[in-house]
Amino acid sequence: MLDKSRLLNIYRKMLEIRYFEEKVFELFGRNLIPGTIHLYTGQEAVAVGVCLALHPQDYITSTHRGHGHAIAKGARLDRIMAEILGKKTGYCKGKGGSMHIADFDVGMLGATAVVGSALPIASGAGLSIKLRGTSQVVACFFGDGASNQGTFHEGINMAAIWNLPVLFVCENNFYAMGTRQSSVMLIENIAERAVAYGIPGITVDGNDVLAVYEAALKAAKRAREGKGPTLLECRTYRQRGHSRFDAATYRPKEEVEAWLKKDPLKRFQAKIIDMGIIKMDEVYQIEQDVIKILEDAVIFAMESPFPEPAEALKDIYA
Amino acid sequence: MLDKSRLLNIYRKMLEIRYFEEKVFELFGRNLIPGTIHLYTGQEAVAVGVCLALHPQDYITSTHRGHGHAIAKGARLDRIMAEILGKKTGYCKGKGGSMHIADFDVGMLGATAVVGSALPIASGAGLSIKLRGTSQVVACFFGDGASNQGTFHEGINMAAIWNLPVLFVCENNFYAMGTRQSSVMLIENIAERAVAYGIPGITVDGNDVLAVYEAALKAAKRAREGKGPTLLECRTYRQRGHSRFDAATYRPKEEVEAWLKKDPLKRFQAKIIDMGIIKMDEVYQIEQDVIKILEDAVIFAMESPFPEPAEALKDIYA
Amino acid sequence: MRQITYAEALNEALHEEMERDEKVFILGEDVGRFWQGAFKVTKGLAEVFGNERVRDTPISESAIIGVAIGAAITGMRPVAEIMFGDLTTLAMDQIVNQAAKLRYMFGGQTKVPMVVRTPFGAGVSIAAHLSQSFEAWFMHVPGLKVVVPSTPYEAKGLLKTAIRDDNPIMFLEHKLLYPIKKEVPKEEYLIPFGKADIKREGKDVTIISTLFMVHKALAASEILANDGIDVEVVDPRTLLPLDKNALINSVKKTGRVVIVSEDCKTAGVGAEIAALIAEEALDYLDAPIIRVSEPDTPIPFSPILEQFVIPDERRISNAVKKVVH
Amino acid sequence: MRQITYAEALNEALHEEMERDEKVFILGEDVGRFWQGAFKVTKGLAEVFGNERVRDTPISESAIIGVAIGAAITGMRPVAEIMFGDLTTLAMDQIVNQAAKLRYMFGGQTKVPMVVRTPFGAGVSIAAHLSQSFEAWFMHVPGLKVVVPSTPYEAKGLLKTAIRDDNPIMFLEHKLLYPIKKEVPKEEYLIPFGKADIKREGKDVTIISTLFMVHKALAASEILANDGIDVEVVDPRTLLPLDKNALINSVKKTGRVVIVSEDCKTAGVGAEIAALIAEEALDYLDAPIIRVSEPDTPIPFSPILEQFVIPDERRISNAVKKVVH
Ligand SMILES: Cc1ncc(C[n+]2csc(CCOP(=O)(O)OP(=O)(O)O)c2C)c(N)n1
Ligand SMILES: Cc1ncc(C[n+]2csc(CCOP(=O)(O)OP(=O)(O)O)c2C)c(N)n1
Ligand SMILES: [Mg+2]
Ligand SMILES: [Mg+2]
Repeated sequence: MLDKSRLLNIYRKMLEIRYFEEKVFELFGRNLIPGTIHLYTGQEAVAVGVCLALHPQDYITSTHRGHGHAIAKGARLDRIMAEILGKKTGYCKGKGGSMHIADFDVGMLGATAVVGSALPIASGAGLSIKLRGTSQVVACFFGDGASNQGTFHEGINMAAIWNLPVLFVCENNFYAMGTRQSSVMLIENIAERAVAYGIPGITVDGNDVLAVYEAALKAAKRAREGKGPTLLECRTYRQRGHSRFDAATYRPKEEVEAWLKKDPLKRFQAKIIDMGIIKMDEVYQIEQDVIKILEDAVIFAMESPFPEPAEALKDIYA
Repeated sequence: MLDKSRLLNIYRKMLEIRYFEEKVFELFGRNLIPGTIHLYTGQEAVAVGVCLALHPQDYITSTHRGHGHAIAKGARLDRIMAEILGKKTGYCKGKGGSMHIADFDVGMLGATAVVGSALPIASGAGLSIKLRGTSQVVACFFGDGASNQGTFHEGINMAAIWNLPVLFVCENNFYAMGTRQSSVMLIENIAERAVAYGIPGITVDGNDVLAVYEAALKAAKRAREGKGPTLLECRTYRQRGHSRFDAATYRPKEEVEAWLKKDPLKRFQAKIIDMGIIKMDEVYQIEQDVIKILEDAVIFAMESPFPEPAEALKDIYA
Repeated sequence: MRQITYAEALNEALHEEMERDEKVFILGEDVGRFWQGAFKVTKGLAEVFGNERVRDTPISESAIIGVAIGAAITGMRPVAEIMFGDLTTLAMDQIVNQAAKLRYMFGGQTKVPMVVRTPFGAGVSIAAHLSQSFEAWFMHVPGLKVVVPSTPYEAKGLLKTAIRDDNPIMFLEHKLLYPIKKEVPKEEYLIPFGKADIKREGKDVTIISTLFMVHKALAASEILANDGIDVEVVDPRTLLPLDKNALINSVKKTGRVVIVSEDCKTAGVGAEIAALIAEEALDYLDAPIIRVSEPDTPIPFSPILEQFVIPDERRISNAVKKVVH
Repeated sequence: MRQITYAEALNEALHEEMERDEKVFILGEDVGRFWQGAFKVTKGLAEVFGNERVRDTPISESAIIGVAIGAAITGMRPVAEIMFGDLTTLAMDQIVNQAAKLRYMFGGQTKVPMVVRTPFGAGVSIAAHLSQSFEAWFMHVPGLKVVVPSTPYEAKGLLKTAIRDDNPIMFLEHKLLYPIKKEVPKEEYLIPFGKADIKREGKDVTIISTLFMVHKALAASEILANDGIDVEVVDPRTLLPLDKNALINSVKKTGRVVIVSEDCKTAGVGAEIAALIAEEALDYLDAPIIRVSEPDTPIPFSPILEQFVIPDERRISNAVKKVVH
């Protein structure tokens, strides 16, 4: 069992993501965010559970729905927010935006907007670990939709045959935009696809942060021992639309309600309170802390300058 | 059980392919064939077994190792040979060559030199059948090497979710050029990959033409009934190198010898003789017939003119 | 005349052609009844023609194109949608090696009547992966035709022509054009391929431009008119086939040319058009040929950066002034 | 000086760089000990450096490039081989959207030091799927560098530079060059990117050409010399960066230019170079710029057809005569 401080840390991280996303939602509504946004609300247990099983020097790769991954791996809220606002102080100097958050200092190798494109890249980071002989692992996040891309097949197979230390973390939130998982694959559990590569495939409740953590820890241990990759399917749900413009009317109301009852944050909060690990005033204290750093992050981002236009011509070549 | 005339037809087709390929080998050695060649020698039972289960109006797609597929589907030896020699009378007027034989009149939708690229195209032909409401099926041939391509994953999945009438026929000859199957996938039977798409996956002895036929017939029946695709793995062996330039020294001698003992043509000949279906003089008669049409095909091809150079500028647009 | 948007014009073309020919069908990610296309171009079509003819696909760009090819060579007329033009990179083998070449490789035995619709272009702050323009790549692929409609009128007329054409068509739209509302006749019409349209007549300088840049070129021309410079704006409407005569005739008339395209400058659309003029109309040129385009950078996210790289009226005007003086 | 083939020169470059820097490794289909590369460029390397550093891959072009990228951004220096240039179409997202753009999108946080080696070109009768040349596509992608070595000397010197460069490099070879044997020093040397080489000095006409076409241009020049036409042959050696000054200086000197490239004419390498000259050196031109290239067709199989489409000495000479007279 995890000790109290780690449990509180889990709670804090999930809350950071939740509040961060709600703030992004609000700022977008106020026309302060250019482009579009894909919120992680409801899926917090996946990023937090997986990243808790990782070491600081481990890597992750991320997706268009990536704010939560970055936060869970330890990236700073203020610089993520600044990036989302297109500011000079953002992680990518305003060149990447919401879909391309990266923080190489914390092993966050960046988010891609091309669905499924990170799988072979994660395998490559795994190969690099093997060749350099370190004990790192890579966690590669992707969606149910991504698992129908050719890169899923090619990327996982290559990691499998070379026993690379990669956790392929499929966040099955049952939809790719308006497309239901069940309409684009005949199998129920995406983890079954692991059979095709001769690697373990595990399906867990992606709204149970401890279940995710334990499965990820096992997979990471396996990976560090040189036994190769695991396909870890975390079944979860995005509580909002696909992007800011989507009201998600294609989802049955009962389905949405059923999943809202399984909210990962509330569940975990209830659990640690029930277990007597944390008291309500501590919950309140964490909440205040998170609200505070988030406020600071927003102020930092809002007050940061936009980049100089000519910045557009830099960073093309090393 | 198949009747005598069909059994003799199987024998004849396999022999046609075998002798055709040996003739191509010889002509190549005499510098009469431009480019390169990939011979089907040793794999005859796959094409013949599968195509026997098809109707004339059914489709097939083919590969760089495609002469056998074309012959089995009913294309003319003379026009295939003319194409391989780069002649005007070839199926593609000399524009395609050995790797791009096609005969749309017999449902042979053409061969591709891009490994794995035909899988989605075959699914598309299957979709067309479904939309047009005919009772055709498509057989898509590809190799063990091709099964690691992203198009394998995407193409089969799409056929699966739409219940398309496609037989995905994997000719597992255990090598992709010099690369052993076991070094590029952890699973033993490629048919296991069917699990990922929720469709049947069947592994058969690809050097046993009747076993192939029966499996293909079952899959075709399923497809015609609207029950969707099957992944049919036929385990076989190419008796020659990958291409004309390859001595295939990367294959252990014992392995080659063991497979030569399982030669599909000899096995089938022995079987029908043992069963009393055919007598040696009939075998001899068929052989003479095949030699004769092959001789005619070679004469046709050799005597045919090369295309006019300006033919290169035609057929770009319809 | 009634006005409809570019997206609505495309939708009408799809609707009419699906009604006319039951071989026409649509496939792509989220084109069906739940989403109706990322830019709503397929709105209402699934309701009318059913899920069989308006097919939602998995996220499998390569198979979307491959399936379209297989259907096309066996008697159907698919219209495939790739949600963003940048994602055609996932299907290049199918587009370039298969769709464009099957007819040729097989000696004319087959034809590949299919349309690939996809939007290019920057301007909505969705960064480097979803904002590119690389029309020039497809111009470099014999066997394809490349269509670039700049207005609702062209969108409808060219899409109908594309669907009836027996070849693989890259039908390239632009994200910022979808909401643009302009006149479109109710009566059926087709626009032939390979016929440029003179969007503005003028005698001093020729601007050649396509897609969203046509509108910027026209806006720049108005400003320049105040300075007494009379600009002719020519919109090729299809890049392959390209209406060489129309371009060259305009250059012969004006003697000066500026090419405006939204792609990266090097080896872009402007390169081909400039080379064509340098080869066939050099003697008529009174000034160097200037290309106005994006600089050679990926598209950045932050609007201030993005607007810096997209060609605008000011850069177009400056280029025109440069060739005039 | 000793002579070695182009394939051997590449092999030496790989050997030396792998010895120098243990971060350098090779991956690709059949590059290992059993096959040693489809064109034998990786011969003997697996024996020396082991299977870990010379890795046979599955047939998964997209993952080959993706894996190289992942390794490159985490400290390694991969050299990926794609067996035929045509097959880069299977990996375009990884090359164009990922390798070329990651550094930019992430605001300079990472670099992507990797080389993609692949052969283009026709002439060995393996038809439309395995004979193309589309260097121009990669020129259109900022973030990439595009290297086109024409001789064993260039092959070695440029590959070594490529491996030491911190950016993604498209290192484009040509099938017919592999067996060509020429002088290559034994001593270590590097060739900088962006420096054209004048392969033949002349004063009447400039031919700009790359890869295998350099040899045809030189052969044509010898024939033209007999007719009293003194040709200058300039080989840019890298298409991105492109040594604009060298090209323009040569044009300024001769006033006439023919561009010879093996790709399809429309929107090819010749287009960019012609456009560049029309933009920056128009006043020095005494004749139209002629592009000699393949016509806009796929590559046909039969040698008689194939030789008809590939530019040859006769077509090059005719073009030169046309710009001279
Ligand atoms: C290759 C590709 N195809 C299509 C898109 C457009 N698109 C963006 S997100 C998305 C859905 C992705 O679904 P999933 O992988 O399940 O992730 P989720 O959005 O559910 O987190 C699509 C189709 C894209 N960005 N990339
Ligand atoms: C996409 C692609 N990658 C690589 C090649 C080069 N190549 C031609 S055949 C071949 C091996 C194919 O192996 P397999 O699919 O098992 O078919 P087989 O040759 O054994 O019949 C390779 C790698 C190619 N033509 N296409
Ligand atoms: Mg999803
Ligand atoms: Mg094989």
